[in-house]
Amino acid sequence: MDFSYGPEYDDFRGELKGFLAEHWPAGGGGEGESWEDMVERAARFRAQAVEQGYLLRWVPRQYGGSEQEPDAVKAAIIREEFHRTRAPDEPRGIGLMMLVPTLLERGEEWQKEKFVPATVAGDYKWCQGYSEPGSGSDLASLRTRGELVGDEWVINGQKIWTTNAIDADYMFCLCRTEPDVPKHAGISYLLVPMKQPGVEVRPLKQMNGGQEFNEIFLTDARTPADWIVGKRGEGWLVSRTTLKHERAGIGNALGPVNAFQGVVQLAKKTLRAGRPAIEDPEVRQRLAAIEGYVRSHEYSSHRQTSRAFRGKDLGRVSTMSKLISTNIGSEIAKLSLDLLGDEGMIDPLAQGESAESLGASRSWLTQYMFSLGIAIAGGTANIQRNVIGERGLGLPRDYYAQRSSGK
Amino acid sequence: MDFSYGPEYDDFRGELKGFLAEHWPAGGGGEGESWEDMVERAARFRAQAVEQGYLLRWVPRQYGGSEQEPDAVKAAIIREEFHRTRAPDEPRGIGLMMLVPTLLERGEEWQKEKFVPATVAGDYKWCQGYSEPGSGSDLASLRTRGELVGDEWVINGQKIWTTNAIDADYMFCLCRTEPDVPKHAGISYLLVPMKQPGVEVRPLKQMNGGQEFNEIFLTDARTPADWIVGKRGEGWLVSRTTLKHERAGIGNALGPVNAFQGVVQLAKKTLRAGRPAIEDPEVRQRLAAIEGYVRSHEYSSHRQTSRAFRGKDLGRVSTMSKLISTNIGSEIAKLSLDLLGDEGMIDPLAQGESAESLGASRSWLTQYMFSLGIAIAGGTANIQRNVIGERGLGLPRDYYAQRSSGK
Amino acid sequence: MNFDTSEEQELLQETIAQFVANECPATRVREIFDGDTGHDPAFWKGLMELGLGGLVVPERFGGAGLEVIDLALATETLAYGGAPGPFFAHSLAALAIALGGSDAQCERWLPRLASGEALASVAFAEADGCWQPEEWQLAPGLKVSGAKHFVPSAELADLFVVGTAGGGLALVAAGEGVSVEAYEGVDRVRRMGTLRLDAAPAEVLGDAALAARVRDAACVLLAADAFGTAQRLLDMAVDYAKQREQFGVTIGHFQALKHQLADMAVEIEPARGLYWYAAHAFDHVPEDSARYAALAKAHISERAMQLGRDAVEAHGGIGFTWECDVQIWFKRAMLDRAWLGTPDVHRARAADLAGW
Amino acid sequence: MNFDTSEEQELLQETIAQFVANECPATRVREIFDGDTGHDPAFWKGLMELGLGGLVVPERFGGAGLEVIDLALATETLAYGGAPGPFFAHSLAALAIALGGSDAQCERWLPRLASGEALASVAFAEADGCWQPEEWQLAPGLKVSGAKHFVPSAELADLFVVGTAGGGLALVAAGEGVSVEAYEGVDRVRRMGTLRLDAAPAEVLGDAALAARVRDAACVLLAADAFGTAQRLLDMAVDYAKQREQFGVTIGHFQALKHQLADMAVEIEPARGLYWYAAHAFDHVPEDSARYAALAKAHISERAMQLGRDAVEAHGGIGFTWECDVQIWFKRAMLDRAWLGTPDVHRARAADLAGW
Repeated sequence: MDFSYGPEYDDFRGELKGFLAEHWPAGGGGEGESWEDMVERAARFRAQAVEQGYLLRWVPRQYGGSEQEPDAVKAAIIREEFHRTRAPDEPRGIGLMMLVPTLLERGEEWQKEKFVPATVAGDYKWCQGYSEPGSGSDLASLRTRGELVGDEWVINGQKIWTTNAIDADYMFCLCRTEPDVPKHAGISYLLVPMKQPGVEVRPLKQMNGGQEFNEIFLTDARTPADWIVGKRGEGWLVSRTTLKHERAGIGNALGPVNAFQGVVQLAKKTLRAGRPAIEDPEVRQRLAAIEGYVRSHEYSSHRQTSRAFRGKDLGRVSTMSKLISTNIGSEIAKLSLDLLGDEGMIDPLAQGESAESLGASRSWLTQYMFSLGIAIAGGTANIQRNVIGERGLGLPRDYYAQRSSGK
Repeated sequence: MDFSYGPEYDDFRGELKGFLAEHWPAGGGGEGESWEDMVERAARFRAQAVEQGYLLRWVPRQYGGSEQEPDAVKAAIIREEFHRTRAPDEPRGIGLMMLVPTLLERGEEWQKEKFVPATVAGDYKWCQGYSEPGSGSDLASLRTRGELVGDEWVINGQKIWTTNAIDADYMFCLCRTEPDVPKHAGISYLLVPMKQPGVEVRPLKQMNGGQEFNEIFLTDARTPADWIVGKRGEGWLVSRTTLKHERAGIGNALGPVNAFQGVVQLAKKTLRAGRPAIEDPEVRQRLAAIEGYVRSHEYSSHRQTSRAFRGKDLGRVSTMSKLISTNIGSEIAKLSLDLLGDEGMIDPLAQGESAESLGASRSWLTQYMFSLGIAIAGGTANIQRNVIGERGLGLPRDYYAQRSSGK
Repeated sequence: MNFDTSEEQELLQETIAQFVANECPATRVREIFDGDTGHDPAFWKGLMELGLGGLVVPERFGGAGLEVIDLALATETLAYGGAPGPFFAHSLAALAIALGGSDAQCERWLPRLASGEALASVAFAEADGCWQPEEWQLAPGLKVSGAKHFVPSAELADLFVVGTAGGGLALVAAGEGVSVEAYEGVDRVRRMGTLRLDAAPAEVLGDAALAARVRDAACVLLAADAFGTAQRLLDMAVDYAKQREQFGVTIGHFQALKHQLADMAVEIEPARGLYWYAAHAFDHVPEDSARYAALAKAHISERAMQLGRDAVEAHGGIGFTWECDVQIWFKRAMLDRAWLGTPDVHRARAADLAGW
Repeated sequence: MNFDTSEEQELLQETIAQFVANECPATRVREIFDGDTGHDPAFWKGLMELGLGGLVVPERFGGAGLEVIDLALATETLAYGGAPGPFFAHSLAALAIALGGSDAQCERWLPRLASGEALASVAFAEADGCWQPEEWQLAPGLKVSGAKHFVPSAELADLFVVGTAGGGLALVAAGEGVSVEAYEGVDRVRRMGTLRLDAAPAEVLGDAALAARVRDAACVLLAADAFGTAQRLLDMAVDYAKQREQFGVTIGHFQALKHQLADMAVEIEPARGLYWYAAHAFDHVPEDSARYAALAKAHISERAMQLGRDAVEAHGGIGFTWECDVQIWFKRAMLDRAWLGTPDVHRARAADLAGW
């Protein structure tokens, strides 16, 4: 076991450090730099980083990437150094993470040329239209209809839980195009322009006051007949194409580790009976109990990364990352609420003098509620448990899910 | 709300106190009383208590009971005063609790005459033969066969989880007598003499070393043709006859309350870093958290008793008593293991000098493991959750259970 | 033994439930929640007309002369309905005066509080979570100065029962030397504010034992509120499981969810007995009064908060939206849990009071 | 970065697993469990022939010269197999000598421990749960007297590494002034006893830092043992769910049980990384060594114990019987949890070591 990267990668790291020192010096720009200047500078930096093979390593050059051999160690070094210097990483949008891999694997050549370079450059913004009201994990019950009328698909229905829909230029979505074919088999994967009269986006306010999600109402929305990825009725299959590059499918424990460090700070800052809460034996026990889970997840993730790099089987733990993170987030959130005490009664979005004193607590309160959203966002915990039980432990499939999917 | 019983019952309590003072003075016998003498004296006392209408109030006089009007308040007063003076209560055997009510409701007259008086007097001891290996909560899969050969049932099969089988004179059991009728409909309720060559009892040792349970092997065991309660094929129905008297179906929180008092004592007695564990803030938090559940259960049970007395609906909480007790027992057990510390490594059944020092801890360790047995004994927790979900909350029945029972 | 509600008490709960169902159904609760004041004057007027302003006010001062158990039962029912406004603080202030006020104080305030003509609140919390009478620092006197936080309905109140150093209470009327800075609480149907006193005229209320007694009553009422809140959260989750379909059946068919709902029910159902006994002990069993109040507040507010999390999860994505009513009761649970101190504070108190 | 086992390490684990499967399958474990000694001399001899007596003994003293990570991996595999006997204590004693012994001590003992010719154990616990070096009271010297409890395989050992006041260690050979009173532990495959020393000849072992270091190693090994134990408990529960039928299907079809098994897996699976890193830190990251050892011992032994309870429940009634093998690993988890102090002790230590 070894947490160093070995001499062969020292040069790589040295080159990367040199590149960053030159192109992203001292955390970025000078004082008083405008937002626009910063955005432009980041874009310039990204283009250079792609040119050098540090970003978009998994995207072919012809579509705007740097087309490098997959190398999990290089990927880890890049992540570390970019994180350390706060250099702009690959854009995190769903277009890059989900649509681009799908197009690269299953798209027509003209589709790749039209959509991939503009997406990786950040010029095309995407949202995802899978979920519908009344069909969460059950894609077989999808109701949004796409009908081929002349040389256009005419789409009617409703999507929900869409992030960034307001800014998006396009949506990749699943529609039922073959009404006579049952269940999964009647679904197609369509690309739909968002800026058209038939598409209405309505923000979904969350219980913590945030508005990350949207509903999308599709009323005779239109898209060209050939803006379909894969064949008619193959949409379900196409939608399951996932990112197969050096960073993919590997447990990442950064979130829980950071959240844990945060709650330790909160416990240091919070007073109980005049003394820091972190001196309270019960708080110490709870923190150490949570840290057991956090460090387990952290080093289990390192192990998975190492094994993925060497092409070794990740084992059943690979099905568990989401639920592990959710569980940790939930425990941290509950402890934070205990630490917040009175501040847990103030609306995190509230204004006013008393609200001012909230300071850092404000974000913890938002976080407390958001931890519930996280539990739900990655498929509810129960869906995760089905996956773990069935794929991880080899237990039989659910009766109803099996019946519904016709498999 | 009122924890007194009102003037109308003061006389009753006064009479009862007088009766106990006379017939069960000062906790019973004198020093050096032999076991046999004590048993005989208890039997005499019980007969007098029945005569006076204090015990077996729900059993007709002709069958050895005192045949009183149901009165939950009187029942509570009797329970309190008997408990206070440690007077012998009704025998706790499964024969009295389960067979007698069944015979009273569904037995032939000759069956009542033959079995009820001897059972309530403690002369006939019973065990129950419902569970089988491979059919826990699923009675439809019962495999023990009863075949009518001449004027006898010939029984072959195996029963499990039978308590007190070694001492029992008779067993009431479920056998499949109608092999061509599916599921529940082919089962009959038979009474079987235990002292015969075809019945072999084998103790089942538990993980805590106890041997409360037995397996029963039935190999051409025989019982008269008319030792059947209800008609052929009605056994499942007959087995569901339950005690319908003043003490029945009411939450009783005595067990958890006593266990909680015990763990408080353990925390007082146990030293941590030289000081009583109960001074440790974390232990205090855990105790108070458990007490929240214990007192909830205690007063919820008082409420149910009160409502049952007045014939009022008990509500969904009435489906929950077992799981509530199990949960509390489990939390108490876990805390006790933390308090035991090193003593949690010594076999509770061990002999020897070091084992001597265990003292009270010994029973806690047994209890720690036994808390698991309790969880299982009343039907596993998952069966309880089905009952709560379905009967308590009105949620749909389980697919597999429904299919199997044919309902 | 009859540890059960009387017919009168059941009638009280039914009457309130019916009134809330008619005058403040979930749609109306939602309007108040999304509005700016957390208060519905017409609904409040209706509650006062029902006599809920004076449940524990002696009859000779225009009240119903009932006990804390009755007030707690009313509180549960109102919480289940999501009732907005100052009921909790108003009732607690009235109770404080009824328990400890001089004849003059009672005569002056109780009839007006019972009728709803005046509205009262309680001002306990000082900075850094100092909620308990033993922790108060605000100096008593004929003129009082200082700040009290998390005062319910502070903007609306005509009268404040204010905690003072040494565990005393004082009556301070709105007006001279009194200002309020309201803020948005997480529970948008029960707004709070900071009460700032600057040489405000004050009268001493009751003797040295009163404040602790009022604190115990507050624990009981918060427990009752949390119980009603938790019941509503449970019922919402169960109802949703019976309606929402997935894979061609209602999701209540899925054993995992069914068992989670069963576990939720097991967590909260028996707690009814705990808050009942805590209220009963307040009224009739002095030696158990403080201890069971602390236990009930800690246990039930903790359960309600967890039930809120569980109910959100049981609703899936929709449970996390502002539009879904679950959040209204979820946030009610947050207030019940934090007001007067978090559960660990009251567990520690219960342990002390048990003599451990 | 390669945070993964090497080919050699995988081979080590495979070899041990194969050996246990052949020489000590569950049926044999059961015989030892039901027997009187908790020891299988032939199996032990086999382990020694495999070289497991000297994994961490330097090569010049006849060992394999490996690290604590290797010892921990071996420990996990042996625990999964339910291996009976003195492996844990013997290895820990050998490690103590290898880390801190003088040349003479090493030469005298390590070759014999590596070969299995001699058997060693560790004697730490004093009365009232005093496990940690800082708590020991037994006076050091050339003759030592006092009692040590919960000494593994005390009856079998030729040599004891004994903790002394001030956090020191001493070597005490069986013989003069040494007596053992064995008792039946809850884990019947790893018996323990009280070691009574009455002016027993002793040699000081190592410097003042050694005892704490050996304690940290013990934490890591107990964590590894608990991890292997928990894995076995999980696998037994999963296998049972795939075999046992109810209502015409295997019970693994029931979503509630499936989810419970999934939750059990989520509780334990990632902990492999924690014990690995604790072992790695012991070998290579001094600043993390004590802290991660404490964290791993606390976290994993707690998880294993809970997994034991869950596995019993997942088996239904049969899981509670003596005949069912679940109890063997359940009780193994009980020992891993209590030996060297319960999880709360090590959580408190981990908090202190974190500098909180």
